[in-house]
Amino acid sequence: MASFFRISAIVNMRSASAALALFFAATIVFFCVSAPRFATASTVENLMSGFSFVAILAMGQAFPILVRGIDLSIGAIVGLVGMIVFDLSLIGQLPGYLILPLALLAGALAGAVNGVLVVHLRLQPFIATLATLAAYRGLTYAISGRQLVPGLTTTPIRDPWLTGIETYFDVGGWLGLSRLVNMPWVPLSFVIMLAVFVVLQVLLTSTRFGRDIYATGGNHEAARLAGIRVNNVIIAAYALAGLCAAIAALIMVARFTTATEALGAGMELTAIAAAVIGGVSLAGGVGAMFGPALGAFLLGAILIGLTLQGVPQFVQQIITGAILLAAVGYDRLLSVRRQRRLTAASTAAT
Amino acid sequence: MQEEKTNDRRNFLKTIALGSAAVAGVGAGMFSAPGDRSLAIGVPRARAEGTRYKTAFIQWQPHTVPAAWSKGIEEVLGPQQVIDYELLDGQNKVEVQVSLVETLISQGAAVIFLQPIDSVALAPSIAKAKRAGISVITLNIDATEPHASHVEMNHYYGAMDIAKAMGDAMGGKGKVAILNAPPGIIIRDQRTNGFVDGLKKHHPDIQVVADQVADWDRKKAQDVLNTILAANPDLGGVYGVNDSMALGAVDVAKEKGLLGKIAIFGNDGETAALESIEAGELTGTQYTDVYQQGRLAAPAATVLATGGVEAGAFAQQSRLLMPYVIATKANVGSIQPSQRW
Amino acid sequence: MMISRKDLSLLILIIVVGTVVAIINPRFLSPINLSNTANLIGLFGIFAVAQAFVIISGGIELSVGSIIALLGVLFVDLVAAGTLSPGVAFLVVLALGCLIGLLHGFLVARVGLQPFVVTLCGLLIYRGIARYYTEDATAGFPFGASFPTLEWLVAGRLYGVPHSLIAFLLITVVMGVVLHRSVYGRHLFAVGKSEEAARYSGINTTRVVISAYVICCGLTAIAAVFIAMYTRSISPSSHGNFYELYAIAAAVLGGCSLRGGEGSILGVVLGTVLLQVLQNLVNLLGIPSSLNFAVMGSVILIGVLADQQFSKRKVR
Amino acid sequence: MQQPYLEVVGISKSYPGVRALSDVNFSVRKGEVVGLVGENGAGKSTLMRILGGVTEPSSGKIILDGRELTCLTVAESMRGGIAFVHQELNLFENLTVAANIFIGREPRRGGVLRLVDEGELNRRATPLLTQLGADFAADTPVGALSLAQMQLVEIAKALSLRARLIIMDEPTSSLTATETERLLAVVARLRSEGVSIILISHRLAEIEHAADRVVVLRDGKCVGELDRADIRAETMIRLMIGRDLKTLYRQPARPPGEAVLQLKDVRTSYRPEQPVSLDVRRGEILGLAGLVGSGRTELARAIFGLDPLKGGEIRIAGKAVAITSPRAAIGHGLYLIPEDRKRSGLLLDFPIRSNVTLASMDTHSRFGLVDRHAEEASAEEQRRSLDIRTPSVSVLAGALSGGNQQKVVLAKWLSMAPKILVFDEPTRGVDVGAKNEIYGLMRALSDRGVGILMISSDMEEVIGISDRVAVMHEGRIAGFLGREELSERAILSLAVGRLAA
Repeated sequence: MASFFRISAIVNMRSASAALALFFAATIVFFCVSAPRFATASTVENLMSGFSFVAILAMGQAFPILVRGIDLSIGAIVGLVGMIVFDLSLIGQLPGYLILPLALLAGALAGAVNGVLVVHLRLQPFIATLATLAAYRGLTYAISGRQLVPGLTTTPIRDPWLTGIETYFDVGGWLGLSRLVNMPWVPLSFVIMLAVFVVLQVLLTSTRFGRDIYATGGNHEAARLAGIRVNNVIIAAYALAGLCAAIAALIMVARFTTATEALGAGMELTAIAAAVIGGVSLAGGVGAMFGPALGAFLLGAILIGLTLQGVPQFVQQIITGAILLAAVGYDRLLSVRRQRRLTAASTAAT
Repeated sequence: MQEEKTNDRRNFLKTIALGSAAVAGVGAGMFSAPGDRSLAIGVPRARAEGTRYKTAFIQWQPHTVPAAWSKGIEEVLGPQQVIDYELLDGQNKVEVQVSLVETLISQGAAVIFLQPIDSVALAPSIAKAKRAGISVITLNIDATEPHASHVEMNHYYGAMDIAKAMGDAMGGKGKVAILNAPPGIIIRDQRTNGFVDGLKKHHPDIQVVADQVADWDRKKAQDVLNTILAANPDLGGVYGVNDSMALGAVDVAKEKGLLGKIAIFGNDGETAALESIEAGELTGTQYTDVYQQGRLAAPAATVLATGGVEAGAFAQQSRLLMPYVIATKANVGSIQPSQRW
Repeated sequence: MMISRKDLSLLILIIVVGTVVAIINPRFLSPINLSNTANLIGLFGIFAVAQAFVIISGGIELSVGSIIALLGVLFVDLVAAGTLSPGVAFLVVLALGCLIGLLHGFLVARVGLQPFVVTLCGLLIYRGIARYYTEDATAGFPFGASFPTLEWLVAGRLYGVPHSLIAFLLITVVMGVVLHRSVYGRHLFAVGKSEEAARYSGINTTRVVISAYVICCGLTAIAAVFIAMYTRSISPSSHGNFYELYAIAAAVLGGCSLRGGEGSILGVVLGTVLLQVLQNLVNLLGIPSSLNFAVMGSVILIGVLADQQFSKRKVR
Repeated sequence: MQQPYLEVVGISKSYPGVRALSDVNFSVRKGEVVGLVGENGAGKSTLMRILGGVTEPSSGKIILDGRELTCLTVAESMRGGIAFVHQELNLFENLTVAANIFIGREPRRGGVLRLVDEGELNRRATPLLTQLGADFAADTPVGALSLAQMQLVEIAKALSLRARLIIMDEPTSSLTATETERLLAVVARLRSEGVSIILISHRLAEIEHAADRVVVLRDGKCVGELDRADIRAETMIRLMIGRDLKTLYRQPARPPGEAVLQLKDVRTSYRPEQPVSLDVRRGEILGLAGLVGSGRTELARAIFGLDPLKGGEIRIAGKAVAITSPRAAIGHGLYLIPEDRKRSGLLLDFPIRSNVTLASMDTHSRFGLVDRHAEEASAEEQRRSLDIRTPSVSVLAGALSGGNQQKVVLAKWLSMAPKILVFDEPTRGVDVGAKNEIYGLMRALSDRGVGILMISSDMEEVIGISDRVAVMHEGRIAGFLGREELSERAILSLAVGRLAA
């Protein structure tokens, strides 16, 4: 847990992400107190292994939202990439180290198609990605190896390159801490999530491309006037979302040792909820990687906490909806207060 | 401007203070349960007096059949004060079922009942549960990873008998349609292959003209059957891979006045199906006493949880095929109300 | 209701797809199949028209599916348990629907939250409440308990024409007048097209937007009752899933632009008919029903692209 | 005299029907501050757009730092060291000050990673800010700055381009006195460092203070250049107004009646500390003149109920009324013809007849249903009376010319019974022919007893139409001018904040 707060210390804490970290901590404390056996090493382990890929998806979803768009199709891209990996591995018999790059490429390509639809065909992001949601999910069923080759329905993927993603490291043991306290084992998927977080956070906050993303989202017209190739930035944003969906798909396929036709169904809504709770404003141009990642783990903590408390999960649906509404309300409050402060400041100045 | 800066810093400090409290809380929890890890060494857990055993059933999604199993299990486990039982919802998503299995492992559950959404996807989680010394009992849908025991309805042979009964009702000839489960589930293949092999064996000249997915859902079955009927109005028989889909077929037949002309068979034998048979609408179904299935699965759990017998001790995964009855108008009366779920 | 060029092209598309289906399987035109498709058109049409009102106001309503689950479960439970007579239960459910619409409208128009997020929360919360209400059990009519009048009224047939279609046609006429003939309709189009110009012309934009959501959720409540009676047993966790996507697809095909201010009731009706005919095509061609998702997606894409080319030509 | 850094020779530019610039000669030497003054529509912004490479001149040539060019592209203008500080700032509120200054030209590090060197960025931005005396750090988000601070960021951005010529368009319009002084100090400092500046401003006092030379434009022609010695407000005003004002004025049919609209110490949310009081009498056209940013549109918005009133009282026909929304204002017979026709006056995708009846639905409907015939009849009647040139009233408003669109906005209100009409820049972007027709309509309306308040920045229009003129300066009424004392000089001197001459 300490690692979360070390990372957040580096990122300059704006009031939105501070409030989220505060809320996350409060939720953890609440469940530690009320849910039996929540405060155990294995809960942390479950949170890491069960929700790292959700965090990656939420971080990916942030990019289209940052450029004033939305991507409803990342759940379907997860399913599609999962099925591609299944087919390449069990039907194509390709070695794992070849499949990994191909899978990432497929995800990025599927994302880029969304970008092209939005930019060149000038479709509204909601409609474009709604159409590709349906199309990619249909494609997943169409190319499903389990239906094409009936024998495969019960054969798991064994390629070490693919299943290797599901390994755990006894970090506690290495650091010699496990003698003092019962440390959780850290899954590789969590490490991948951290790596994706660092790369995307750096990409977003300290590279030219990141600056262009914020500029395009913040003031589309001014960005074009400042010579930024706005169309390419938008396509890249959707491609990044597709890439993150591919990474998430690889983690899930390793976790289940197979790919199902309905893999990732409904995850786009969770990713959007996590991103918005994480302070990514739907108006574009505001938000970073720390918020969506923490938002995903917040939703995970709630699901696990409720289950340990014996509360039926559909209560989790209600709570997620309520938190999302609160986060948006808070975001609105912030912008209204800033507006009032701005006008007050300018009149006071004259 | 200055006011803005301090506001950020105050927020930041508050977060650190609360955050450390949370870490402390989690840390304390870790201290309190070092004993947890000793299981891996294989020594059976010392049963201190008064400890309770946690068991849970992860269904694929709320539905009449899993609800009935749960009732059966509860009937057996309930009176034993020592065991806590809980019904969990897999939300029809493999990632949710996997996450729930891991949560139960961290809860130190003794036995997990599982109706896997996908036989392969849940295998790694079952392996993990076994490593944690937890026995897994699967219901109706087996998993590729060997585990404590599997209690299932007799899908294959049951389906063969359905085919035979349906063929008899249709006079040995005509066209038949199958309302099937979504792909990727073992019992879809068992129940479909059983039915098709049954037709080949008993009624070779009955022809299967349609096999459409209706996602276990009554409304979906209504839509799918409507279009199949449009293509083959002279349909003689409909086989619903579960009762919900069969009852959907009954709705359509009733609406189109074809009740007498089409033989409709379901599978599972839930109360609504039995009543429909009594009302002369549904021709028949493979009835399994699902309460009984729950009741049979439960004692295995108790033994595994309290009796100190390790799941690993079993040489080979035990399988229990439930007895079944092809219930038709003739013998449906023999199923007692207490057996109806 | 003059037919705009856009609706005309939609009608032609329906006829073309219809003939293709009829050629592949002549019995597509058989009375049984037509009346069944008509029934589905009736059910889906009601909440597609509902969705159109919100889209024309410039917003979007994602919680249609969850409202159908919640109000469906409530209606069935109230009637089955006999606590309320069907008529009163219907009014209660209708009032609840309007209340939900009022809440959404207030959050969007007064508080200024984005419709996408408000209704996304609705989607999560209402389905959660529906499942909480029935503790996840399937709400259904006890077998044999019959409500002849209710069943006849809702699921019966008048000279072979399903009552749901008749109700839908009635609603279409009324809503067509409200949208295209009434003062409120004119104001709704104005607010959808340019909220500022409407406000400068003295239109109470907040009230117009709020009433769009009230109408939408009220009509959805009516649809919920029809669908509940049609399926007779509702499992809250899956009942009504993705219905909002059907509604949006039908509205977009019918010429409604998500930027607001455009669309016609006739267009939405034709959009719904096209979707159901395509559904038929998918089932008849033996395309696994899981693939009709892909067909719907590509249809939305083609519909929107055609609309763009169409409007581009108009501008030049 | 060393060779001028920029020289413009014989530049002219004509748009269909309008000759914006004709044969302008103009030069700027290194380290020289040139003031550019002229009335609205005198061609200042067209000249600047040519220098910025945004539009091409119809004829003439530009000599930039010795290189002769017939026209400039945006890139050439930037490379040539010309930088702009526009009046409407286009900055990125979600980025920091430093990020805004170096957008598109971020210093790099981290080799192939192409990381933005945040430290270097701030290090380069800070001296620019200190040079301008900015009181905020380089890493503050622009969203948290005031309007004046944002303007300093725009200037810093120009400096970062190592601009040798900075063109400032109305830089002080929304600055306080202290901020204006600091800006002028910056201009002086830049001048001493050899940077040439073109300063466009209505505030002649600032031009007097800062400019080495002044060029006066009128009707697209260069009517005079003043050297340092004889730069004085009077001479500038005299040159600016030497136009032959067509006497358009038409006497009102009857002397103005009782006050129809009375504002008593009204305070707008834009300038809550400035009370405004004025009366509009029945049958009178009261012109409301003033510089850009003097608060006239904000006053109109407050009267029409678009912004909450921060104080004071509005009385219509003698009775105090509470106007909390446009609907309330319309209820009392007070209608606004807005400044931005396309965005807030009309629905471009609606046919003319729907626009005409948009605000008067209750009189054009029966039992809540739109009465298509009544709508058509009203639209036809307005089409005839206002002579809107359109084949039919079903044509979409978007397809009409500027003048006809304005007439449709007018028709929207005239199909109801106006007591008071507030016009905001009634003839902006309207061809000369339609202008006169609109003036005729306004006169006819006032003769029918309607009180008209007309906000206008077009001097010819204010003098040519108004029976009485109120001049606003920095949010308050600087003075009233009756028909007799009405002159461009009088209006201008009030507008620039000096007591009536």
